[in-house]
Parts: sequence; C-alpha cells; structure tokens
Amino acid sequence: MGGLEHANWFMRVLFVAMGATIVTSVLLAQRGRAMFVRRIPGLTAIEEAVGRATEMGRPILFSPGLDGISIVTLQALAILAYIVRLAAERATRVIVALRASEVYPVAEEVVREACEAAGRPEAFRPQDVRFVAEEQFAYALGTVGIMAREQTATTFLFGGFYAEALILAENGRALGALQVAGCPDPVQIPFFIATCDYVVIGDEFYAASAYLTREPTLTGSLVGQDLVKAGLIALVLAGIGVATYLGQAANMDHNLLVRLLGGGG
Amino acid sequence: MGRPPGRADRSAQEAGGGFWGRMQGIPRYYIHLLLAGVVVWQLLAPISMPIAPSAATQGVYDAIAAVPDDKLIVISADWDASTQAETGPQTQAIVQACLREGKRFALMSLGAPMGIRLAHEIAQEAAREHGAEYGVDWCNWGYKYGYGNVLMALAKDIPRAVGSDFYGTPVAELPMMEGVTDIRGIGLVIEVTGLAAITEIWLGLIQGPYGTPLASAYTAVMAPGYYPYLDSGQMQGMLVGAKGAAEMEALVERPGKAVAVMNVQSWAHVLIIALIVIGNAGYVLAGRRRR
Amino acid sequence: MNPDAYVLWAAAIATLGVYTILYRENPISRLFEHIFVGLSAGYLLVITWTLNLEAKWWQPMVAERRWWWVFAPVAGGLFYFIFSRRLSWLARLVMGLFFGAGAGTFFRQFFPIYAPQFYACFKPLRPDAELPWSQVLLHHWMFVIILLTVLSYFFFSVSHEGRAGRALGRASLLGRWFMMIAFGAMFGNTVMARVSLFIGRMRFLLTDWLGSFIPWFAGRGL
Amino acid sequence: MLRLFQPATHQGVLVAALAGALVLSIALLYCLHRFLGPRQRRRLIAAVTFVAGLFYGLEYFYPAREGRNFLTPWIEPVSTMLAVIGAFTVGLGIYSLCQVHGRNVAQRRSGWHNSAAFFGAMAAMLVFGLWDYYLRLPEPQPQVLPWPKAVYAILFGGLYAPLQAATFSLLAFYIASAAYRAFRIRSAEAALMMAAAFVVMLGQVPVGAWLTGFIPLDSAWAFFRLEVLGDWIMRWLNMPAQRGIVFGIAVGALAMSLRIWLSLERGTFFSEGT
Repeated sequence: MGGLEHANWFMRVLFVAMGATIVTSVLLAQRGRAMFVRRIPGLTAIEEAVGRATEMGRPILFSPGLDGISIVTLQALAILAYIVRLAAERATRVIVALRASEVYPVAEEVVREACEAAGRPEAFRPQDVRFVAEEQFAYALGTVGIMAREQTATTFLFGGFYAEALILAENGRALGALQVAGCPDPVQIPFFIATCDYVVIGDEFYAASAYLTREPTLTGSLVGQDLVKAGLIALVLAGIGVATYLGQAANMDHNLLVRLLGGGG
Repeated sequence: MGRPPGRADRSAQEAGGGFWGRMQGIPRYYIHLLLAGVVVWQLLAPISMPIAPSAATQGVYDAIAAVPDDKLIVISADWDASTQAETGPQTQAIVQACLREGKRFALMSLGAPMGIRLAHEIAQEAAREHGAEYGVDWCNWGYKYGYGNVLMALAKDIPRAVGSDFYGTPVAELPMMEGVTDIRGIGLVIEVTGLAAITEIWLGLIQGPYGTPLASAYTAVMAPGYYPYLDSGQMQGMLVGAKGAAEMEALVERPGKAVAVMNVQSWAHVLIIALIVIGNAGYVLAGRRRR
Repeated sequence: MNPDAYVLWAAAIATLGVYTILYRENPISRLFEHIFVGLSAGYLLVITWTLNLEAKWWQPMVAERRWWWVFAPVAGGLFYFIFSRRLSWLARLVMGLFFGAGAGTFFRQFFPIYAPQFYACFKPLRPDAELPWSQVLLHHWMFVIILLTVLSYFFFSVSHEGRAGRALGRASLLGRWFMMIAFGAMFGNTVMARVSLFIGRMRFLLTDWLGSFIPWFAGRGL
Repeated sequence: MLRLFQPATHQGVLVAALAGALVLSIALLYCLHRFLGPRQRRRLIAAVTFVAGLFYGLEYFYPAREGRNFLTPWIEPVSTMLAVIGAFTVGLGIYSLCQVHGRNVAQRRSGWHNSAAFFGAMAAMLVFGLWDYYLRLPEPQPQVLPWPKAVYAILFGGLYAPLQAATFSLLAFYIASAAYRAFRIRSAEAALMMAAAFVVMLGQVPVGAWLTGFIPLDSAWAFFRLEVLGDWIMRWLNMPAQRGIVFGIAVGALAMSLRIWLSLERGTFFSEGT
C-alpha cells in the first residue's frame, strides 16, 4: 500500500481533469447552453407529496439525517429549500427534525429564506426547525414522537441515514404518511424501498437540486458529472483490459493502473 | 427511482376481503408479537432445528481429524472481548473438536494480548470435561509480540521462539513438546480472529513456504473477504461467525451457546419467511378471486 | 450506596417502556421518549465540555496560557447571529468556513476512499491456470456486466430516445434490476444482525432481570 | 506576526491578552459589519469558503516529501480549532429544545408533564454527569460508591444505555414487518428483490444449509446449496451493484463539493440574500 496519504501525480492530473470538466460545463450552462436532464420519477413525487399534506391540512416532516455539516447534508438542505418553498406557497407547515447542532443555524436560515423566496415570509415559524437529540436512537425516538403528535401527512427523509432509517420510516408508514426518501449510501436503501412510497437512490440524490430547480448552473454540473462518469468507465475498461492481458496472478502487482491509483504490492 | 415495489396493502380492505385478503394485511403489531413470542419461546424452551454443517465448517473439522498423531495443532486466538460473542464460541467448538479427535493443541496469540486469557479459560474448561491434562494434551504458549518475526522464528526453532508458556514455564519442559522442534512438528494452524491482516501473515510466512495446513474462524463481518483463500485451497476450512460456531458444536455433538442462538435465529428467519410466503399467497389468491 | 439493584430495575422498566411503542405511540412510550431525549441533551452538554471544550479549549487557553484560543468562542458565537435579521450575514461567514472545510475534506478523502474500490474492479476476463472458466463467468464477467449496467442507470443528461438512447435505456433497466437484487440481498443479510439485538435484550430481561427474583429463569442458562 | 502567538508568560499577561483579543475581534467584526456593502460581504464569505476548502484540499494534493508538505503540520491544529468552534453551537440545539418544551410547560399544554420530565432528565444528567467527572476516584473503585456516582450509574446504566439498546433492538421487529409488507411479487423488480432476500436469509441460518444439504458438496450442483448461492449473491451480484452506486455518488459529491467550494451553488439560500 502507500501512496494514499498524499496524492501522486496521476491522482493530481485525474482530479484536475474531473474538476475542470465539471466547472467548464457549469460555465457553459451559465452562458446559456441548453442542457437536457432526463426524468427522475422519485423526485417528481416531491410535489405530489407536498400536495397531499396541503390537501389533508397537516404538516410535513423533513429529516436531513445524522451527518453534521457535510456535502451530503448540504445537498439535503438544498432539497429542503425546494420543499419549503413549495409548502410555503400552499400554506403548509414543514417541521425539520435535526440531529447535529451545527446544522441547526444553517437549516433555520434555509427555511427562513425559502419562505421569503416563496413570497410568504410570515410562513416561517422558528419553532418548526427543531433540534431533537444528538444521540442516534434518542433522535429516532424523538422524531417518531414528533410524527405521532403532529400527525404529519408526509415524511421526507433526505440525507445521511444509518440504522435509525428503518425506525423512522416504518413508524411514518404506520401513521399512514406518504414518504419520500433519498440517501446516497446504498446500505439503508433496501429499508427505504420496503417502507417508503418513493425512493431516490445513489447519485439521484445529488442530481436532485438540478432536476428540481432547473437552474442552469446545476444542470450544467449534471452534464459535467456524466462526462466524468463516462471517463471513469473508460478507465475501468482499460484496467480490465490490462488485467485480462496479465492474468489473475500477475494482475494486482503488475497492473500499471492499479499502481497509479495507489494499490499493488 | 420511481414507485418502489411496496405501496398498497395499507389495510386489508384495499386488498379485497376474504381470508386471503386479510392475510395480506396482518396488522403489524401481530407480526411484532409473533416475533417476540418466537424468540422468547425458543430461548426458554428450545426446539432444536437441524444444523447441517456447511462445506467450510466441515473443512475445519476434517483438517483437525487429519492431523497425524505425532504433530501438534496450533490455535492462534487473536481475539478479545470486543468480538467475544462470535469468536468465543468458535474457539470453544474448535478446542472441543481437537479434544474429541484426541489431538494435542497449543494456544497462542499474535495480536490480542488481552484475549489470550479468555481463550485459556475456555480451553481449561473443555480440558477438564475431557479429562485432558495441561502440558500433556494441551498447552498455552501465551501472547507473543512481534507478528511476522515471531512466525519466522517459530518455523525454525519452536522452543526458542516461544520461550515460556502462559504460566512462565519454558515450553521445552512440557511433556507434549517432546520431539516438536520446528515447523515440521506442527500439523495444522487454526487462526481464530476478529482482527484483520493476521491471517495474511500466517499465509505468507507459514502456509506458503512450508505447506502447513491452515484453517480459520472469522466474525461474520470479516469472513467474506477471506473466501478467495478457501477457493484457492490455501485454507482447509473456515468458521463463519456464530453460524460456523454452531455448526462446529453440532459436529462435535456438544451443542452450546452458539447452537442456542442459531436455533433462535433459525426460528426467527423461518417466521419471517413464512410471513412473506403467506403475504404472497394472499396476494396471488385474493387477486385471482377478483378476476 | 450500591446502585446495582436500581440500575437493573430501571433498565428493565425502560426497556419495556420503549417496547410499548411496538403496539403504537402511547403515553408510556412518550414519557420514555422525553426522558431519553432529556438524558441525551444533558449527556451532550457533559461530553461537549469534558471531551471537547475542557480538553481542547479551556486547558490550552487557561492552563497553558495560549491566549489566542479566545478567538474560538468569538467565531463559534457568530453562529448565534442567525437569530438577528441584520447580523445574520456574520453567521454565514462562519458557516462558509465550515462549508469550505466540508468540501476540502471531501477532496482529500476522494482517492483514499474510492481508489481502492476502483482498482478492485480490474478483473481479468479470461481463464488461466489460477482462474477456472467457471469463476471467470460466474464471478468476473458477472461483476463487470453489473457494474456497467448499474453505472448506466446514473446517466441523467442523456435522453432514452433514439437508437443509442434506447440501448442506454435498456442497459439502465437491467441495471435497475441488478440493483433490486442487491437491495434484496442486503435486506436479507441484515435480518440476522437485527434479530441478534433483540435476543440480547431478551437475555437481559429473562436472565438478569426476571432471573434476579424468579430463579427458574436464571437457571435456563441463556 | 507569528511571534505574537506565544503563550502568555504569567497570569496577568494572559488576562490582558484575552481581554485585548476579545475587544480586538469584536471591533473587527463591528468594522466588517459597518463598512462592508452586501456585495463585499458576499465576496468575503466566498473567500472564506474558498480558503478553507483550499487548505484541506491542497494539503493532500501538494507534493509531499516523506508524507509531509508545508501544510501538513497545520492540519491537526486547524481541525481541532474547527471542532472547538463547532462545539460552541451546542447551545443552539439546547436552546431549540428548551424553547419547544419550555413553551409546553409554561402554557400547560396537553402532555406538558412529558416536557417537565425532559427538563428533569436533562438537568439530572448534566449535574450528575459533571459531578461524576470531577469526582475522580482512584482505581480500583470502592465497593460502596459515593452517592453522586451511584445516581450517575443509575442515570447512565439504568436509563440512558438501556433506552439506547432497546430502541436499537426495535429494528428486529421493524425488519420483520417491513419484510412481510414489502416483499410481494407485484412486479418483476419486487420479485427479484424478494428472491434475493429469500436466498440470502436462508443461506445465513443452519436451517437453510439443512434444506439443500442433500446436494453433495463436491458435485457440480454444489453451487445451488443455499449457503453457497447466498454467498455468491452477496459477493458477485450485490457487491458490483453497490460499487456502481458508489461511483455515481463519488462523482455527484465531487461536483457538489466543487460548487460549494467555488460558491457556484445555486438555489434558495446558496445564492440569494446577502
């Protein structure tokens, strides 16, 4: 092993190439280049889910998962902003249940601004952005309590979830809520599929804000991401080619691509 | 991803009436009650489920049975309290198998200074049961610091590399060590571990160079990573988590803790599978009636 | 004072109290929920002080006289400006610091996390002395096909129309199916771990608690 | 400049330095607030974000000799500093909790006694937790504990830990009811999911091995023994699918990180306002 504590030249080049591809495609989109995004059904369902809460006159519950301020949480909050905007237009409450106190101020600001952006600053209720508990299962139990007492009609679970995912989703389901969930980590997805009405898996989570807002910057980024993925697939195919040529025994030690990525003997 | 499989069956009404319709919408607290009932019942009054050893477990037992009488088995107990729930019963079952087959064994530890005492107690109890004597039928070389260095020395000169045993007696003075001077005196190494990367040392320094057979026992989380060695024949067998321990207990016909837990697990799994089958039967049959 | 008996009874009552939620949310489960949330809030304050602030901030600042640690509460205090309309931009300033650190942390984790998974995909696709054809087909070819079809599902900017688009659409449908198999497998693989948690709790209730006053339970040897 | 950052020589200097630094930083913040227009504020925030990200990223990517470069020594102190700054937000979470439950108690809303229990539990844990921490006893601990330690033992071992374990173990029940409900052969996808779950579940328990135990281990059909098949599904169907998902996530998260770092992110909160 070795070579992973700091980058080697190959990683530097690869990283810059990936970053440049994404940023270039963002800049092109900002300059007005039209970009296509295919339909992502789980995300289309968000509007339906908000509508259901409005119809029933009951609040919505949103959980951004357990993570502190991380990339996953920031993406979850971007989805929250969209949901609050929709809900504020329809005078529906969104209760945000939080686990990390450093996320609390960010979430509060996101909700307040989304209400303002919807033209309804009075819809912002500070007491609906709630810190529940730091401990994983206290958070789960507390959030289930909020669902039951507030009779939430819709549950949104977007963010970094772990074992508590099934506790939240199974109880939400027992209360008859319509549930939409999304988590980049595949481990909890099976349990979301078993308990939620719509599930956003893997990278769809990161495509969400682009898909929902159609903001050129974000759709541009999505196109850039696809190009990067295509590049990585080409690299995998090249690696497989070399491995096939070398054969099983020699592969890990002599495959140049493995060594460039910090592996091998 | 769109609507996943799983919406509907909010209630039995949605699924249509009738017996099979109701079977599709069993309220969840009945399911919870059933599960709790099965677990408590099986803990208090177990009805044993059949345990058929897997190939990997059978491999460990066969490897123990195949050790020539003039050679030792080395059990490397590289685990401590953190993985005791799985590795403890595994060690116990392996020790039982050695005693049952009348093989002499030596405990040692490369990676767990705190764990060797736990393994020692397990071996002591099993030895008492079989009337086996310390120093004659089994011994404990203790924790040896140095990983690969220990093994390289061990291969050349066991009494020197090991030095003194768990009690501080020089191992050369133990009756069972007579004639066991180097790696040729060892007929099998069994690595029981919850720690990564120790198996690789045994493979690289003992099994590879000298062809000494190797078997192992891992926690369920670790096991999948070691299957390739089983496939390639570098390992004779492997115990996987509590399941492997239970299978081994069944092979030595001494059902213990692992069998008890796996018995409860078996019943719980059977219950869940039965529930899935009933739900699907309801779905198919109620649907047919409506058409 | 020896608290063992109180600990045992409190633990048993708390465990049973939580289990009432299995029927439905009710006054008892609600009480224990609030106690749990309260304890966890108190515990959060305790460990924030004892593990974090006292050791990493107070001690260096006061005992070691590193006076510049006084800037930490000032920066942390900026978060509290979130409640003020006029000053909330200052809260954003310190949030920006954390956002940037979050992004930078991801940059440095990118290769250490993903590179090993990446080169582990380089599997030989022809049999040789060490690799019988059955393994090449059942393991390596399977691996590569699933990897590629699943990846094809995550292309969002390509339309599933036109000849190439339809091919991609078919591949991504296949990828979805493979993902469903994977999710089912993960589900099945988790059941045992979850049931174990309950077995552990039941052992506590039956042997430790009931067994403490009904010897029959203690004698079951669980 | 760096010479200024030396530990104070004695207590008096320390107090003066603390007070001075406090006044100075407040003055700085006041000036920033007073003299920066909305656009400059945005630029300042973007600059802070960029520098913070650059620091962590550059340390990894900048050429290193023997595992170190000019930024490496700073990683640990800066991370500690951020952890400490973040720890000060703990008050925000507690404030939010107290606000919700305080209102319940003050207005005697239905279930206010639960909120009172919340306050009681929090206060008890805070008081006895700190008391226990500062009541350092020599090892081994005495047989009879002083009463504050005993109370803490009840709070932690009798309530906190068992509540945690009991809540975690609820998953055993929820996984059973979720399996019953979700695994229906409603569509091809649901059927595939169910089949995989079935085989893997059976492969894990002895009863599965018993069911297909009639297949000889050394025959060509051994592959279809449930424990072998289950293992094959986990390793050669599940693993590559997870890899595929993970690669997608890696790229998605990379793009998100880049947008945050360069302040390119758009949408409510991330672009509008000051």
